[in-house]
Amino acid sequence: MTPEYIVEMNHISKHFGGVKALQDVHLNVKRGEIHALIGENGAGKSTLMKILAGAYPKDEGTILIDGAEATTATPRAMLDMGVSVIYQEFMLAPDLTVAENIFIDHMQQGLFINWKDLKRRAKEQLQKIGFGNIDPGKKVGELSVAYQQIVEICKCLAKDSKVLVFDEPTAVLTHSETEKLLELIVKLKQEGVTILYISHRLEELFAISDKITVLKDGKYVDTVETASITKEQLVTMMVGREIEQLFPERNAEIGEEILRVENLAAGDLVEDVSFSLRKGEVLGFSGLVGSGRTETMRAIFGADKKSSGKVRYFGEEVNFRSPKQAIRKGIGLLPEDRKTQGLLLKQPIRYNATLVSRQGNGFINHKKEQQEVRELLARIATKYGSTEDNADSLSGGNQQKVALAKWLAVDTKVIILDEPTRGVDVGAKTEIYRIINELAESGVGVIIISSEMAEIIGVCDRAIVMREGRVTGEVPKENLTENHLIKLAMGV
Amino acid sequence: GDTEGGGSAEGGKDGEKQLEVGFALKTQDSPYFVSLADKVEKYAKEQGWKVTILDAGGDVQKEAANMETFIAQGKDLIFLDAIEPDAVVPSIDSAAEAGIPVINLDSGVAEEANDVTTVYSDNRQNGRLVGLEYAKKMGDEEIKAIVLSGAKGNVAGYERRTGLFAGIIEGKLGVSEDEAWKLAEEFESALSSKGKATNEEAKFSVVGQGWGNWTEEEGLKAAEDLITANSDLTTALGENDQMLFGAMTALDNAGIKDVDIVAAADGAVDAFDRIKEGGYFATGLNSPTLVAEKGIEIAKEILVDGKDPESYEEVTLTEPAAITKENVEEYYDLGF
Amino acid sequence: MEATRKKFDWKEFIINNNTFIILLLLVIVSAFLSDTFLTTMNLRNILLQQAGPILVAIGLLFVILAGGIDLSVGSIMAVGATVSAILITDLGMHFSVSIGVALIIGLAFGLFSGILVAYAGIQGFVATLATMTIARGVAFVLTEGRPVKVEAGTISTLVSKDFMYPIIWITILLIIVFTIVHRYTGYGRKVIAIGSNETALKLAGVRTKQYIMSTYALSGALAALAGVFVAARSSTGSATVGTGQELDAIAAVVIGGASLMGGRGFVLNTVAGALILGLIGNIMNLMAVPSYPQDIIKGVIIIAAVLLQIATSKRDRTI
Amino acid sequence: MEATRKKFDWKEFIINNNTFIILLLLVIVSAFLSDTFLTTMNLRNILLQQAGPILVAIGLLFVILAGGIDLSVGSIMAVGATVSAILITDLGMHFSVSIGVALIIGLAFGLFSGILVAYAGIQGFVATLATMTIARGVAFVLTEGRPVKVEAGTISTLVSKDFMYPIIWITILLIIVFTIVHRYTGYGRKVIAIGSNETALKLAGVRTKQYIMSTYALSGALAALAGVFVAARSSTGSATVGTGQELDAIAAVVIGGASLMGGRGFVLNTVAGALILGLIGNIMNLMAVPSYPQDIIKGVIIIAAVLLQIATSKRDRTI
Ligand SMILES: Nc1ncnc2c1ncn2[C@@H]1O[C@H](COP(=O)(O)OP(=O)(O)OP(=O)(O)O)[C@@H](O)[C@H]1O
Ligand SMILES: Nc1ncnc2c1ncn2[C@@H]1O[C@H](COP(=O)(O)OP(=O)(O)OP(=O)(O)O)[C@@H](O)[C@H]1O
Ligand SMILES: [Mg+2]
Ligand SMILES: [Mg+2]
Repeated sequence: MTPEYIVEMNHISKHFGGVKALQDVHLNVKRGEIHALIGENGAGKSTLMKILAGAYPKDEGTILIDGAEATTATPRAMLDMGVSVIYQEFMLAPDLTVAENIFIDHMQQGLFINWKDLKRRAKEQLQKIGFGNIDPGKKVGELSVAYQQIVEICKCLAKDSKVLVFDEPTAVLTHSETEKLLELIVKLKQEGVTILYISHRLEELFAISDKITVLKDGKYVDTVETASITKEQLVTMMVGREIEQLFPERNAEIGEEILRVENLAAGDLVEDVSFSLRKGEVLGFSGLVGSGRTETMRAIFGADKKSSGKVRYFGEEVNFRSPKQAIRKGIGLLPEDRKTQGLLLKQPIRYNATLVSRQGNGFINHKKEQQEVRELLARIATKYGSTEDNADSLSGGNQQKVALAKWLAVDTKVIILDEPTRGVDVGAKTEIYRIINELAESGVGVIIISSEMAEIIGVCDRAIVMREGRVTGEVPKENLTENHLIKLAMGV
Repeated sequence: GDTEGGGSAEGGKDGEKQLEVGFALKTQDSPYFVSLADKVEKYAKEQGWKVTILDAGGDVQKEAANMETFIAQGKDLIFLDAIEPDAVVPSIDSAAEAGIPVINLDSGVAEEANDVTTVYSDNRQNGRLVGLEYAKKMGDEEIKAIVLSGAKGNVAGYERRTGLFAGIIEGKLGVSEDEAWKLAEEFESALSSKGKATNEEAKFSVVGQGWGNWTEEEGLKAAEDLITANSDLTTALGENDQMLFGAMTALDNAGIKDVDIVAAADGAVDAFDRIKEGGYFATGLNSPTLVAEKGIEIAKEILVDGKDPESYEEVTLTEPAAITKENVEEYYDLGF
Repeated sequence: MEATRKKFDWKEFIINNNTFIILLLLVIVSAFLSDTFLTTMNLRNILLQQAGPILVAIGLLFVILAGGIDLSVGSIMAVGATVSAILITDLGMHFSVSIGVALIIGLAFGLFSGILVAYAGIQGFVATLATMTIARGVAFVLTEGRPVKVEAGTISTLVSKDFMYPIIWITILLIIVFTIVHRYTGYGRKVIAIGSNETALKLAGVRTKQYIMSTYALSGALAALAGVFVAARSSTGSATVGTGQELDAIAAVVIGGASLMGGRGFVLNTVAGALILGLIGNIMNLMAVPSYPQDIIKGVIIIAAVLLQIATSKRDRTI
Repeated sequence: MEATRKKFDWKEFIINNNTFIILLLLVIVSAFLSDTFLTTMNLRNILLQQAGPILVAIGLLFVILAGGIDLSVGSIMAVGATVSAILITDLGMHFSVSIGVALIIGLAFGLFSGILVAYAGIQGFVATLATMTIARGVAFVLTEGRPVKVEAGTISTLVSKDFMYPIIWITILLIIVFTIVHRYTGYGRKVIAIGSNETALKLAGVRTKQYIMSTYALSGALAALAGVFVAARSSTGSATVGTGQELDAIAAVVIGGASLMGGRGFVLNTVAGALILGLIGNIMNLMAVPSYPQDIIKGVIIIAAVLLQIATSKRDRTI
């Protein structure tokens, strides 16, 4: 007789030092269902999944897979029991090829690797999920973040698992890729695979999931049928209060032009970009992954070399050769990948928050700095233990807030936010939007790069759409619709 | 007895105080030094003394630390085989200040050091004597040599090769010893700045210098390269025996015959055997046995017989000698 | 201003002070093993012997904090020792001037490595390996391979009893200065930050290359000063000074709990690390451990010290 | 089966083969500088001299690929040399058996480091620094500081002309074997993957600790073999063999284009790196470059080679 649940996690507890990441959590998943897991940043979703995968040892509780208790919970043992996880942080070896990464633990069939065969098998796997255009012989480190995510997914699919866990797989994907992935997940379900799905994008959950389990502050809240609940109810369960408006109102006065970019070209990708930004304006940048938005902004900011074009700042032509010069003039940039570019993960939160404001080499008053950082973080409602804890002890959303905090500590006139809410929960998202509004209201010109169209539509006064390194359109507030943006992004 | 290895100098309860001596040795990475340490230990024990040996591993700082340890422990006398003649002076002086006589073994130290004496086989004279013998053998023939040196910056090595050059030049030109030393130093200086040196009149040239780190294997490697570049050489000069053994292998491998092997100073039994067989021209006598014997003898005079440490000459030389086929039997037992 | 009074947390205390605890243990054990260990003379000797190594380790700590490594310190010590000696002996300079020049030359060698690493993009290990070779060569060329004797009463003033052993005081002063630089200045903060995530710092507008370069320069200058100390102690400038010191210095930094990946390490712990290594040598000497087994024992003690480090700072197992 | 014919991409070619191009340049320059350079005798000497260093560098490459570092190789060479010599001389073993035992002991030392790194969590630099000290001590204790002379016709068979210089053939064979291991076996790829992202492998269920440990063991065994080669060449087992070889080996790996961060490097390029270093020494000896400046020149050439490496593989500037 087959047991009712394929995954049964009971009374799971886990702490990291003083942090109780999970307390007496349950998760019961039926065979063949798509089961979503939801909760604020830091609610413990990833931790729970890592325990399921054997990556973290649990303090307490039991795990049953298909009725059999998992006694030795190592990654190997859990893989053997049929559980595969697509992690939130990519788990790929950048120096190896796509093919090797996909078959990382079973590269060779005989004594030696047959490269041709390996690549062929990888190609097949990629084609199966609709990404036959990825070259299996290319090194993973040379792929875009989105494609890396695809490889990560492919790697887990190649294992023929019974249970597949997706931890925020769409955070780095754009619209069309997300669609493809969701289709694939539904197809997998039809093939009898059980799916555990984590995402902060509620519409995805409603589109595919059968059941939703909600976690809050490391505790189990409830498991509900997706069909029996509304978005609003779900958010309330998650956040513990009602969120009236995801996109708060803004009363910013749009003033004079402060930044004008003319015919900018940079790197291999950015060819001809022109736009302007006004005081108090929130300007969105939409487009597919790899459309060159990040590179455009980096070139303006002085992080990459411009090859041609002009940047005018308050009417004066500027050519920043380093971020330092841009920052001196009052421009800030929040990079898209907080882990590799935004934060000092192994240093205290305090150091991170003062990374920009502390430019001098003089003496530091630690007490005073602690006080300043506490006030700063309170302003943006950051959840943390102590200013002296390392940044990597924070959940994703709070990490993002700390990364943003460093720009709030200085006077900026233009701030560029690259995917500011990637991997951030709804509650924290509204708070970030509130911060953006405050910035705009105080006269800062804000640029937001976002792959979430809802966000562009909800937050921006105007949007620029890019495609293959060029601007394909400029959309005023009144015309901002998904349809319009997609058309411009795809070039149809 | 918890005095094992401790600092206590007390012997038996009523018995006489057991004398303690320390030996600060420069290194223990080659047979000469191993043998010197063994001999000093052996002879001192025969006197009923307690001996402690500390090895600096070729590091000047460590040597100073070793000396300081002995001083702190209040040894009755210190033997010292110094790495550098000048660097060790402050250590010797502080020993003297603490009333501990220092006898230098094997390596000379700067004159101003407040030591008892230095017992050694004179590297310079050993080199010179060997050089003279070799010049005598070669007569008017041209000498085209390579030289295998020990370690860069090593003073004993410098003295040995300069001694060899002096002896060869003196023998070939028939100049005075002083004159020869002057010419030898010029010769050495040219070698170190240009990599080659020639004394036209003496028909003596060194076509390359290699560094063999005092060992056979590195001597082999250095010699291989030098031999390749100069297959018409007549002579392999060296600062010790081991490196020249390596050179002999290299010559063998290259099929080059009739190259004279000339060591400035050393005295390995192995070298003596080869001298007997005729495959090795000469080596200078640098016998750890002689040095240890003489050193212990002086120590006994001071510690037991109460002789005034100030009464000794600056240096007490063991007999320098060029050991060739003619006299090798005579010295054979002094080998190591 | 937090009002809560916490109970004294022993575990936390041990974790934060494990290097010092290891040092203390070693001192206690040494005192038991040898009567001479705790004599004033022996303790003074240890300080005089370790002054140089401590400075070298501190300089290296800054390089390591910023995510680099410096193998050239031993050779730069030789440059410091020979340059200071030659300037006094051959050019008749006052010893204080000669020390200044030696420091500047040490700094220049450090800068050279720093430029190679920060601006030319050579890995620190290789850049400083090259500098190591070059600096040693320079020391040999300068002295023509022969130690340079310095007149008494000049550079030896640095170790003179009459002046209360200046090198000890200089070292203590520098330890205090660099503790403050590390903990209480923006410079120290940035060096640590670079070692944690250089990209993030660049994007925050910091010219990280300058800072990286500066750590090598600092390390070079301190190494040269350590070389001067050696010259002062022996009144001789020799090109063989500091051979192998780079490895001891790195070991000191690591025993002090720093991470070779950068971003983590403390000045006082590094000092303790250097002293631990120094003590190991000292006590084995006092006990007259034969020299060959000394190496073996030293290796074992290094492992033991680092294992104790790890054991007392163990965090939760994560993958 | 792709039908498109690409135009030959020179830039790509240079980028992919820069180490070999540097080696070739050096050969050409050397041939011009010295008449004797291209003689059979000299080339054979170079091969005989470099056989050991090449093997050491290959072993080290695997450690470095997996993200580690091994400073103990020089000392393990000494263990290999002395053990093989002593077993023949004192125990009368057949030389082939003695070599086998030497390899196993070298492997054991490597395993020791490997366990410290992989299981005890000690940083590779420090663990192998300790092993380095211990292994050197063991070599000295074994020989009591005196080189052990081995009877002719035993171990020297390895370099015998009559058997066409076996060590050259052994080395070539091992180069081929390890090229295949690196490129065509799951073992090689996993080692690279570990250096690239260890966590990823762990989560994929790979026992990364075993692999990490194995690289140190491999490095130890190859270092011991290199030590045997040295013993064979001089018919002597000496405890001073291999002093400083670790730094040369690391330099060889880096000149061969590998990253000390792990995950990137090739066997043949490492071999080329070792040969480049060997050639520098050889040509300076042939030309009788004065000894003291030799160090300086060597340092400068290392920098030049690495700069050329970097220049020919430069990607776009990014922060
Ligand atoms: N390795 C770790 N060390 C210390 N604390 C950790 C670690 N991993 C997670 N935590 C903490 O455990 C809690 C749960 O984190 P987890 O990553 O599971 O949250 P999450 O629900 O996945 O959040 P997000 O939506 O931001 O991904 C957080 O407070 C986090 O700071
Ligand atoms: N460091 C890098 N190494 C290799 N390729 C890169 C790198 N950074 C960007 N790229 C490539 O350049 C292209 C443009 O990237 P960019 O980040 O500018 O696009 P984007 O429109 O901002 O997209 P995204 O939504 O991914 O941020 C991508 O296809 C990516 O593959
Ligand atoms: Mg998560
Ligand atoms: Mg982007």
